[in-house]
Amino acid sequence: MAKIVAAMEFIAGFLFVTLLAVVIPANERKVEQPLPFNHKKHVEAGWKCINCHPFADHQKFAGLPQAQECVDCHKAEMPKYPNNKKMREITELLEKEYIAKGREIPWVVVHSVKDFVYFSHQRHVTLGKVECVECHVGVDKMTEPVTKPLFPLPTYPKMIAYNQSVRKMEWCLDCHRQKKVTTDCNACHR
Amino acid sequence: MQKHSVVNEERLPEEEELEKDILRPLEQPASKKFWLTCGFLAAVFLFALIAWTNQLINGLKVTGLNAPVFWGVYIVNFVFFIGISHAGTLISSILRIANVEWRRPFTRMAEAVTVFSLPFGALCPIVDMGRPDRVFNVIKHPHLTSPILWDVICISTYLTTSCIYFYLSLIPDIALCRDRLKNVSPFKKWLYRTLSLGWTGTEKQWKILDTVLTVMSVMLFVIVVSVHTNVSFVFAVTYKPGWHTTILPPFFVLGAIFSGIATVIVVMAAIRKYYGLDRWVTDYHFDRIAAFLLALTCFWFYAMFVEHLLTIYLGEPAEMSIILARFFGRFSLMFWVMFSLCFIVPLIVLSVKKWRTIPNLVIVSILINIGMWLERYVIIVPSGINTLLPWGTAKYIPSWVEIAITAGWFSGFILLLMLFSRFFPSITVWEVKEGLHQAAQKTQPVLVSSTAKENA
Amino acid sequence: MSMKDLMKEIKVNRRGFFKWGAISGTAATLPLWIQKLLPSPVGLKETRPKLYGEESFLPSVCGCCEAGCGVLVRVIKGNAVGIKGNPHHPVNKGALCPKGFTLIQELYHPDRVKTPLKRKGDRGSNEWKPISWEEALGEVSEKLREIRSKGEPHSLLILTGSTNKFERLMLRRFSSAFGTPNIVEVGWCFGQGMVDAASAMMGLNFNFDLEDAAFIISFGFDWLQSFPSPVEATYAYSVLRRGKPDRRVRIVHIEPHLSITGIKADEWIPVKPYTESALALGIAHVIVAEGLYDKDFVLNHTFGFEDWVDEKGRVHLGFKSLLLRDYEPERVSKFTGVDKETIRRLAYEFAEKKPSLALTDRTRFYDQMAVLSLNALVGSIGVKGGILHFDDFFPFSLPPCQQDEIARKGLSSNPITKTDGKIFPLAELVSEEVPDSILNSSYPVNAVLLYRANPVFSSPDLGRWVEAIKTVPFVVSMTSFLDETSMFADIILPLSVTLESWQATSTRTLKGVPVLSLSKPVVEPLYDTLSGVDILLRLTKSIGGTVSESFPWQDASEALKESLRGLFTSGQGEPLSEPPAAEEESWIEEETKPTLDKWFKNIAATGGWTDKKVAEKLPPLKFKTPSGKFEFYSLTLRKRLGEETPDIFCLPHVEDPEFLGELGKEVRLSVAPQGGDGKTFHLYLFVPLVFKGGEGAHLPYLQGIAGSYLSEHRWETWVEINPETADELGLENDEFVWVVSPIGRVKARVKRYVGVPKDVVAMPLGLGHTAYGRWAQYVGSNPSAVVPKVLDKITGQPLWQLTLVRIVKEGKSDGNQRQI
Amino acid sequence: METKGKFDILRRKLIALFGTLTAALGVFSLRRKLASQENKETEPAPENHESQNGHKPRWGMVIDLDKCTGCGACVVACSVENNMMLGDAQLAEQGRVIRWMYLLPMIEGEYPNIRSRIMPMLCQHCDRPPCVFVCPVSATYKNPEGLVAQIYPRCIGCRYCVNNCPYTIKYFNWGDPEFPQPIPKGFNPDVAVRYKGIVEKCTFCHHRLQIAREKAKAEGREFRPEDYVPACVEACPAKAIYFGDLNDPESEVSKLAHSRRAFRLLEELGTQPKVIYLTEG
Repeated sequence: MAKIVAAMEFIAGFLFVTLLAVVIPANERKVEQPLPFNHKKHVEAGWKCINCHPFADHQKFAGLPQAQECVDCHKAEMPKYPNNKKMREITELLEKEYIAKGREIPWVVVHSVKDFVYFSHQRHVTLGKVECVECHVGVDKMTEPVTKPLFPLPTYPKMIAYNQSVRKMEWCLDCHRQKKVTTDCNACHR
Repeated sequence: MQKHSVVNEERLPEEEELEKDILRPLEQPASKKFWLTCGFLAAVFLFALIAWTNQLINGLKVTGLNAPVFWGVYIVNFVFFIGISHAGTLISSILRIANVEWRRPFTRMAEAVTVFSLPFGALCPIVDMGRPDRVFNVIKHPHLTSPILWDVICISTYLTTSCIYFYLSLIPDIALCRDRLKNVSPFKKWLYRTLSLGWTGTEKQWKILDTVLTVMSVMLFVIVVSVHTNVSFVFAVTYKPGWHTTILPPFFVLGAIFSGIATVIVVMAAIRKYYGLDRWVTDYHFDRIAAFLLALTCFWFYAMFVEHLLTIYLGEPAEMSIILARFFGRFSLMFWVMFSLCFIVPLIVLSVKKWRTIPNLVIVSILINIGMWLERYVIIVPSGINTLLPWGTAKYIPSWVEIAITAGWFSGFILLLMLFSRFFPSITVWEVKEGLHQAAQKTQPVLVSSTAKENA
Repeated sequence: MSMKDLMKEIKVNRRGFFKWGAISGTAATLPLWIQKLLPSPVGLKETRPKLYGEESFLPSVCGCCEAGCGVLVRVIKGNAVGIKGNPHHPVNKGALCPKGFTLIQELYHPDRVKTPLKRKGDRGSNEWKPISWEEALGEVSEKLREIRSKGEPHSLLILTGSTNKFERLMLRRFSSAFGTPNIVEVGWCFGQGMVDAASAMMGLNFNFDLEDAAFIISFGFDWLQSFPSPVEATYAYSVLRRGKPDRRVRIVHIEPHLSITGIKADEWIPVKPYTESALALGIAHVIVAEGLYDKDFVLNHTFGFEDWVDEKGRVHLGFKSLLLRDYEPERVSKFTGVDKETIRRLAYEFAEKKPSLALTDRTRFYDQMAVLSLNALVGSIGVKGGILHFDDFFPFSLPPCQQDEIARKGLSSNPITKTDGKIFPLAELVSEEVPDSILNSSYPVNAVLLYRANPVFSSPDLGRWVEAIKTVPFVVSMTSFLDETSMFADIILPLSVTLESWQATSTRTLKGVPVLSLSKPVVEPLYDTLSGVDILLRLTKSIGGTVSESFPWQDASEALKESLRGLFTSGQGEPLSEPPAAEEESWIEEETKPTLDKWFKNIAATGGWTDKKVAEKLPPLKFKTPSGKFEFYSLTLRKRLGEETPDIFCLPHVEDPEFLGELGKEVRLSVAPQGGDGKTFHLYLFVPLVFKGGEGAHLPYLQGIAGSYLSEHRWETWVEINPETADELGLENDEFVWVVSPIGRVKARVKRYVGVPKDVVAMPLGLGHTAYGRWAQYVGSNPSAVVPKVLDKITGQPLWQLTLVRIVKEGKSDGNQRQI
Repeated sequence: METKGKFDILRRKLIALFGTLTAALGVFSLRRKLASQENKETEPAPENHESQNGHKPRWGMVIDLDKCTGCGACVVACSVENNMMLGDAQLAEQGRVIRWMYLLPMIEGEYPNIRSRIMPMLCQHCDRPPCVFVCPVSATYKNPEGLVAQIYPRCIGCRYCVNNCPYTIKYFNWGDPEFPQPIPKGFNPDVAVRYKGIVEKCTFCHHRLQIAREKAKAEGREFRPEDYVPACVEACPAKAIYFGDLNDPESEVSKLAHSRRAFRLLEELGTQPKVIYLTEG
């Protein structure tokens, strides 16, 4: 009797810790981006992702706009928003900080795959007909620049199933399975 | 059986002395020499850990391994440690089932050897891995056709089972310590109190323990065989000449038991000498176990002989290149040393009655262990060096890291044994008592009497 | 047992157990915890720059050897990240040899010279201080001006190594503008084919038309490894074997060691070193004696076959009678160790399978002659599948350069190395004579200008060079890597590598199609380097005077364009392929009014120019010789050597007392090493493809594949020894030995190799650098150090294969030898 | 009374325990259920290897030793394409230089009668790959098109596959490869740089396959086998290496594979290599 109790206690303790280990989500550090940027506003103003990320539909990478492009566009749009101070400030900032000095905006790459992964935006956006927000969830609602990878948070049990932070192969696989596209390792690993 | 008889029958005079003799070491503070040795061993072990850290940082380039010799000393140690771990379970389970009399004083240390060598055995492949941080992949993404996976399963099962087995058979003696040892450190007191699980030696408790032990003995026997079979599979299922032989599994099991028994003899002799237990571990016992060792020697030779004979008859070039390397080539020295240590010397020494003294026995056992280590080396490395396709000169010289880690593991193993002997009775008191009682009342075969008791 | 003590036990155990469970649980899930609690960094720690950019394939020209293969470089964001052959290029047809692929590695080599350097320590101490181009060029030009002002421009010595044709043109122009006749090409004679014999007997350059040959026999020419244009040779080989469905061409290889060519050939015939020509003449003997030779060709298009009478009425020995006199198979077979049945068999095979082709490398002059005349005997000259003779294709032409009085005077003074035409009649300047002439010539050498030249590595008996260079007051080296010779320089002018600079070179394919390979830089220069031509332009500017007037151009591309005006106006040929679509409009315009600029732009954009029409017609059987015919008896040589020279020296023969009798007293110069005793061996040297031209050791990807036929992927210099010999000497595989000759010794690793005769040991050239970047430095050893300087009497080319060496176990003493 | 109290303790204790247990079990079963669901979703196994007409390629290589001159262009091309470790004299001495492709000489006999051959050696991409059977973590596996792949982030570096490879053509990274700057600038961005402690091998340049497929799809055309050419094949000056689909009886490789000169290395082991050699002569 005593021993049974003891054994159960042991097991209980064991499971308790294990569960904790499984359930606690991994914490991800945020990065500092050089400039404020409001995705939400831009989307509301009727911009498509592809306008600023021009390579997304025909290249592996999505690409970012040059400071010059931002400024030109802002200048053009300025009249529409006479009382948008932020916009003006940023434009001026861009002009004297980057264009004048001829540097690129040092955005920190947040969404990146390891170099043993073959990932192509073209494949997903153009050929796969996947909406940007399907993967970059909620980016269209964001009022500040992306500071940590945006992926759909898995439901609670799934998180246990993955038993990992969300930026893992299982996440890709999950979608691939649902969409019935290849799940061969060789299709992405290289 | 009739352990419960211990409770109700009147105690024999020897029991008192037995308990005294065996519990003495646990009360007396250990000698300076003892602690110095411990310290030394610990130092070696720590150095091994440092060496391993170095390897973790720089990768396996710090070892002597290279292409095409991908496996070396680490894997040799792996096989060796798993090998000697077989002694304990063999003696205490099989011999217990068979109720062989002379096993009684050996069982405890035998099991200890098992329990302490296994972890080191299991550690070796992890040391050998390029990415030990990914060791859990084996469980997360198992691939059923791989012997390594089976190994992981077998060895972990084996480890847990034999730990439990060891612990269970330890309980009554811990209880004994708890009751008898009054003037020991509070830590020990606490230790005994907790571990004895409130053992009082009631008839019921004995019954439970008895059944559990019997059942587990049977289980363990199966596991023992499976474990080393699997270890051998790691080599036997490959395409490598020299590894791909049908006899390898039984050969490995045999060799394992062989070296295991040898180890037990050494350990036991040491304990007996150091703690002066001559009265309880008598020459008779050693004589018996020596005979057993002799039998194993012959079996080992048999397997050895068959393996090589068949290969030579086939005369398949790749295989032959290895045989030649072993017999006359660059491994000939090792091979013949190994052969004489494992077969010739033991055969001569053990088969002559008057040479079968304990010192001789110990020496022989040590030699056998060295020999068996070499045997594993001679099995594993030549096959690495002789590739199927022409290859430039391949060579393998273990680096200091490998040597350090090997030494560390061995000293760690010994260290654990020594400490154990400081904290727990190194002879299974109750089992010996049982023996005494049976001797006292000239028991007819035990099973019969016990069944009789059931009927009554 | 009573509930009481049960409870007691529970009390005892409870906390303990839960705790333990927790502990072991933590242990089991430790990795997880680590994962969870350590913050996982966003992004990655980069193993390499992440390249986000569109990729493009830009044409360039491989500068690794003379062949000038076209390459396409994959460029992303200004980084060269991939390379492949240019499929439109007639020379390499989209393939490349191993060296071609390492252009990228050369470009990104960590040990390149990154800025101009000035010597800090004393010579050879390898201590430098970086300086600006202004300083560097200023110093150099200042020095050169001084030399000119002293009125002795000829005291400037220019040593050129591997250059492309355009660079060579500019360098020669510089020398003549500056006024020095002393511009010498240094480098290995390996893998250039029988150029000297061709010039002496045909007065023309030539190509082996391998592809269409019906039978190929190579005399000591490891042509699969060291062909002037490796890719073409390799391709031709595949065609010979499997290209034509109906036939598989037999290939016979004659060499003292089983090289890769020997391995791939159908028959390998080992001979003693330097007896290949004897075998050739033996075969010729059979062909002539049994009347198998091509009567028509010999009669109509050759001179000196029969005995002949000169204008003075003196009767001269003809090739025929020489053969019949000296080279009957018995004698030859005794000399070469090849039995005479084999000789007969080869003779018949060679004569009957037409067109058959005999190859040899740039070995001794008379050996070349022997093999060339063998071709002539069977009429394999100027025919499909034989030897195609051409004049050089050299499309670059510039207006004559300005010369002032000083320059003219300098040019008129005779060059340092040669005094009269008697010695080395066929050579302009003999590079191997240079060090001796520097040390003791009629006038001092005040400055040396090295252009990618590394004689201290690539010539026999290196010591001489070191001494000589040290005596020169001022040494400038233009190079991309700090090589052995540059170690002794005062100023280093860093050159851009192939992919960073304009490339222009001209060749003919094996079929004789003229190809101009031309390309822009594909990437920006990584460091503060300039292309060779740009350096010359800036240098001349700062020298000023007529020198700068001769170089009026702003940069390399302009000069290049100018030099090609002639080709453009000739109107022949077309770009390698359709120019890229990007230039569509401009292309259409050009249809209407072609201009040099557009033409040049298109050529640069497509990687070159070619004129396919040439291939259709075979060259006419006209030769630029005094007799206008193919000369068995070289009148050119007779003219140079003088009337009274014995006929045999104008005819192919074996330079050996055995055949020369009295005349050949001091011909055979190989000398057994003094000091110590022991068996001596012929030292047979060869050059693996990857070390062609003495370069390549600095590129790790190339190191691995040298000597791949030995199943050793090791970076080291090895010495191949026949297993039986090795047993006699008690040598095991991979042990180190000293290879000892009279002038020095080198360490090498023993490779027991059945592919060498018992009396020969073979070693590869190309390793053993003492500088030249981290991957070359102190890897292997350089056999040149044990080869005494022995020059061919006619061409002045060093003779590599004449050394006799002893093999001494490492550690054993071997007399007092200079250790290399 | 006292006993009763103790009984309570005991009971509560037990209830608590069983509670935790069931909770735990619940969560885990949920997890299992989830997994099984995923499996259901995946049935039938999704394949985009097949082209519309349902033909699945089986990539194979033919090397014509009669054309090959052993120049080693394939070796270097492979190294450049796949960001191979550089190596140095010491590593070479230790046999730790990694080249996915190398030239394997076979020289037999005594001077001067020698039977010699030199053959380009690379992963044979067996149809019964020994390395795959023994990998404990499925880090190496044979994909539906017959490419034997190595998944670096999965590999635990036990070197079992290398031991079991009869051709000894898989390689282990004994240490981290050293790439002094600016060498990494020249890396091929399509290929991962390997790191210490993992096994690597020839991939038949399948990154080119990934790209070729996408390219074909983007151009809206059917993917053709000739879109996919490994670096060594592209490089060979003698055009001695052929690559293509062995399942397509019309393809050049399968024709050559059935020629009389065809043989495979260590065929007797039954590994069924997909690299076929053609003898000389």
